Amino acid sequence: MSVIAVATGRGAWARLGAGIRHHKMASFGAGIVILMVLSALLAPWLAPHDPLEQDVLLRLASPSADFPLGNDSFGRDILARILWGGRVSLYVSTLSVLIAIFVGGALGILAGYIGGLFDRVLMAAMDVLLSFPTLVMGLLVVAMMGPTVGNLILAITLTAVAPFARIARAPTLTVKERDFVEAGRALGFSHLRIMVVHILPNVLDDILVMGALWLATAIRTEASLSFIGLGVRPPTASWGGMIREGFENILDAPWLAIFPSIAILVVMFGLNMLGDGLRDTSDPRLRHE
Amino acid sequence: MTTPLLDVRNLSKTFVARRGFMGGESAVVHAVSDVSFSVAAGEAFGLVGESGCGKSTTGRAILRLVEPDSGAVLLKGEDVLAANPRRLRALRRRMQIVFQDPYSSLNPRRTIGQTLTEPMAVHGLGSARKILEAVRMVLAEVGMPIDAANKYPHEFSGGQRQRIGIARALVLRPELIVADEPVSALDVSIQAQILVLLRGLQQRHNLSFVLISHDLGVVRHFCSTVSVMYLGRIVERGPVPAIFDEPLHPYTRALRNASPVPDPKAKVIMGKLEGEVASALSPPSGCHFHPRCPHVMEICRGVYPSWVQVAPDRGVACHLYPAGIGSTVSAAAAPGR
Amino acid sequence: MLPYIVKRLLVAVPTLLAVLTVVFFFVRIAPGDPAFIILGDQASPQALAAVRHELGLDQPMAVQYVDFMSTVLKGDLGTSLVTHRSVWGEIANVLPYTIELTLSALVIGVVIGLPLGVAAARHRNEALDYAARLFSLAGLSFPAFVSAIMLLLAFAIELHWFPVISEGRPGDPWSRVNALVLPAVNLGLIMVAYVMRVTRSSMLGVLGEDYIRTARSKGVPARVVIWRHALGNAMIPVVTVVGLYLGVLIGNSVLTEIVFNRPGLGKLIVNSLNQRDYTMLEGLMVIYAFFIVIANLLTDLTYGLVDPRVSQR
Amino acid sequence: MSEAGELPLAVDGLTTAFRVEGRWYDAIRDVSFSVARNETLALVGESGCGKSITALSIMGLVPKANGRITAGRVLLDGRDLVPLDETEMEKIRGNAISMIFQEPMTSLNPVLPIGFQVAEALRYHTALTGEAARARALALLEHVKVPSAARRFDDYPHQFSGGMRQRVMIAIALACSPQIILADEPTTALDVTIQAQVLALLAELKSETGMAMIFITHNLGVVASIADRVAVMYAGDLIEIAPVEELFEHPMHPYTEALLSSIPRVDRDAGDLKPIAGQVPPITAMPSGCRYADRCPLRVPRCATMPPLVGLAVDPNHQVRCWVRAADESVSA
Repeated sequence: MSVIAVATGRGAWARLGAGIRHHKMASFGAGIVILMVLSALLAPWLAPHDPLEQDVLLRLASPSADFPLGNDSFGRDILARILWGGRVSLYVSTLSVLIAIFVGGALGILAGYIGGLFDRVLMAAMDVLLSFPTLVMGLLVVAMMGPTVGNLILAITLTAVAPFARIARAPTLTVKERDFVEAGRALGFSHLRIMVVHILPNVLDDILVMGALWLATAIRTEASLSFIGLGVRPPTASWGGMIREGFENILDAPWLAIFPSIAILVVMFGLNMLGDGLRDTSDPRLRHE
Repeated sequence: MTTPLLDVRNLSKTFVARRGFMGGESAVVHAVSDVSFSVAAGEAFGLVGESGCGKSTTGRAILRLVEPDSGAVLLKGEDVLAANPRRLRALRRRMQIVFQDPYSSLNPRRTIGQTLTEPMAVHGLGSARKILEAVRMVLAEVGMPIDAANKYPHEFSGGQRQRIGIARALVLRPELIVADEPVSALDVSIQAQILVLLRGLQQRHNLSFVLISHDLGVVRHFCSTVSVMYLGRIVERGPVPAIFDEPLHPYTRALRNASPVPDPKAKVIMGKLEGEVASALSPPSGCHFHPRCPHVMEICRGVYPSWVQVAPDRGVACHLYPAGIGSTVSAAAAPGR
Repeated sequence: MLPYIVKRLLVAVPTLLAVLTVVFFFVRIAPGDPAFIILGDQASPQALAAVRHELGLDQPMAVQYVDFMSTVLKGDLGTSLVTHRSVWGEIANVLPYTIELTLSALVIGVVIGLPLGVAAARHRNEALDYAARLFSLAGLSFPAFVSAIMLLLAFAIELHWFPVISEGRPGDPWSRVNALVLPAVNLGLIMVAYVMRVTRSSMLGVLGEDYIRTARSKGVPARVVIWRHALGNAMIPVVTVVGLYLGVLIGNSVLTEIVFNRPGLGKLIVNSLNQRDYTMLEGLMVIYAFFIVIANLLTDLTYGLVDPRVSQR
Repeated sequence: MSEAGELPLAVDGLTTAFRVEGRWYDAIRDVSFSVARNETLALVGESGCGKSITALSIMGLVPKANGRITAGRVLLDGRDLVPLDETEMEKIRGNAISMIFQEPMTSLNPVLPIGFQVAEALRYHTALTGEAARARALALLEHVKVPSAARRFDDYPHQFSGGMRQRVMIAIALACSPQIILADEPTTALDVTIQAQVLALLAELKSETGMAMIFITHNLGVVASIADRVAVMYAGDLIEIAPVEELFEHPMHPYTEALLSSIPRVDRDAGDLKPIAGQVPPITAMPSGCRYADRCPLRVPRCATMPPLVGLAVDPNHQVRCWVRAADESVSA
């Protein structure tokens, strides 16, 4: 077996993985995120009660041994609803960020690589998209098209495409000026090959860091829309919706708002720590602490 | 006369410098104007000049990494500039480039092995085993150990990376290499290693080189023929010792005098050449060099001097050498050697 | 500088036109018939047609578009489908509330965030830096409505320091300021976090630059190196982030207005959404987009002030 | 070694360490030299040899986060600068000692007008303020031959060419008539014709003011043109120091010798270049003895210990740090 044959590309994932492991904050954040993902995935087994099961006798009941986080205004188990609500948050935000990474990343790399008029028109279009405040745009899409999970994903994706296009374009502009790209052209590589094999791996770090931070933004947007009343339709549990309901009963039962708030905060901290840590490890300027 | 390996004829390239977002004003930069030269098989041809003189653009235009506006680049008689994409791919196997900056010339995310196998795989040159064998050979040829293939560029020093960059250029077995300042980013002792390596490759494979450099010492050491460029044009061309020992063009002379020599008895003639290189955005009228020229005459301000062939292998574009000295020929028709 | 300003203004115009076009089509491709929504499902076809005619919805798309653009460009945003009052009038009633809220958040963010970021960079990896970074992490993590609820719970409901409904009484400037404090702090603290983190990282980059070493090599005192030589350059990315952040700030102001039950564009937009008040929504989107375009323009102009390379090309 | 009070600058046994992955390594060790008034000492060597670190150590600009001077003295008119705190160093920098850096493109602050940047040095070291500082700064810019300096006084660095920026840097360095100027590769980033102009300017200014100059470069051609004496560094050690003609005619250290024969020269026909095999060892794996030993053809067992810098019998001004060569020629080994 030749040494060349076993030479494998050290992918962005492996590199980021190594970075996370060496960075205390990043690994702590990653731990929280993994816990959140697990608890959402395992909600059906972890939740002690059915999240939709109502019990009038337990209306606004304070935490008890059987219902450790108390009950809401329909007597539903708050713990179960938080676990199930995490599923919605995670599903909506992950899917919309993935689509935005794919579409925005591709547009950004294309714009940066092709340059010229194409670049200017595309980026002007992105500027127009960015001219609508994120949340306002989300509000409008969901309100006009109807509060379904699909439309939520569409709304959040729409707000995220332009930022990802920008974040992918900037490093593309520098990478394409580097000599190895020109060497590729001199060696007869196709433009597609240069973009996918030579530029993409060099801009992926930036995109993934932004991805972690945007996952937090997406969860926040989803929760905000639910809080305003434009999230997933009740009775499906969502954190934003639970906080909205808690806010309406804030004087009688403050825990109604507090527990789902804590859930959001923990996840936000986890994702932001992960994203910050990734940024530290991928930014050569900050790498040598 | 046999066809030279590379024949560059009246190559010109202008860039449009845009200012501002919507491109309000724009200015035309004549990066390369009417450049002609030819390179024989196995010859090392030097292109020398200061930054912004158009030498790098010329080198890239030969490989069509920038599209020239006019002129012709013939590789063994086949026009590179007229080639369709398929032909161009085939032509690109025969000419390669080595870059100045050993850090930006290698993809930091690819192993040396990947970098070296990729060109052969893309051109469909043989089986995996054959490709592997070729990579092994080319690594040995540039003096790198075979286990380098498993490593990433950041694990190597500048000199080693430059060897890898040369290996990448060699892997398709080209006939011509454009070397753009191949040693100027390296330390003196490493420069010598790379120059000796390149010289060895040239002799072993009868490779032709277009060596682009601002360092007259490197050019004198490596090249047999040299062209001196100033603001996009060739101002003097000839065989190497002659050009540096008896420069004709005042600019070549100034360049020679300003080039430091490691000998305290031959100090740089300092500060003689006043003024700075004019901007290529607005080159001076007439001879571009006239504002700095110690021998400036009235005609220099208005008329760009025509090319004067002062000897069969030597020419100059300067009004100091009226057409009587040699036989005046147009730059296009001037034989390379 | 003047040609630069003119150039930026000229660039802003097509952006604004494109934004208006998006608004127009966005409202029209949304499913649901406005006439249907206004009159309810019991309405007769004649009544529906009358309303459609009144709204101009029976016209060809192109006519509607030209009509829309020309009225909007004249400054006319139409009449509300629900209240039948002028859209601009309704917006103008609450606009001052939103403007005072976002502006005070911006001021809090810059006035606290900038020096904090500089201090964190100067004392990198010391206690102050860690505290600042923790704070910025928190600011990034708190959804605006969660922090708003917590502030409300603590300072209005428990401590009674501030009113629960942050509107203020008309003709009583002090009550209006008092009502502004909690919402402004809520938005401002989040802004502080953003400004602080970008200032810190930008300063860290700049402090490694050659010209900082030059300044030190000529004996410029450390304090002057930081505030004149470093901050002047570090401001460039800060301006970018503040500019980009305005979109987030406006979104957060919507949430803040809802939690604090404060009049403003946020409450207006939520109400219009619930009532399907299309002309009002159109008007609000135009106003929002107009603000962002103006903000981008101001950002660009600030660039010109901060960086001579931008304005003097 | 140099115990002369009249010497504006003497460096004695200077050792500066840097931290790499938590461990401290000597980037330069036991560096000693001095420079006299109206003298240009060239500090020459390849990248990573410690010549810039020597300059930063003299200026007190070694980055505190990961570098420190661990031994030695920097004597300015007999006063040791190493123990001085930041405030005291601020009074000396740009005043008694000033420095010119390699990269004219990045060494000037892009958001401040050049005239201001020149006047700034005056503000903190002289009583000049406002108009007077401005007038003096303008005079300095004219002195270093910035064309139409008055008109361009309030222009920004990006509006100047590299050569002009380097002239501005020189004006800044000259502002307070320093006794010593440290020029760190000041012409490396410039074209040769511009390099010749800047070298001429520096030589002229030096003879005008009588200041001492330490000229750091990797280019032996430039050394030959501008230096009075030459100190050669390799991997953090100062290995040879001699008057310029002596060094080029009789290089003693095997490294100096090899370096001189590895330069492609424009004034000679292409002979065979003799490259030095191998590479400089990384700072984390330096031999404790002579750091050139690995690449040296003359290596003997004794090279495993660090050789002293000793004067040669034939010329006491010519010192070399080599067991083999010094044993051949020195007064006392």
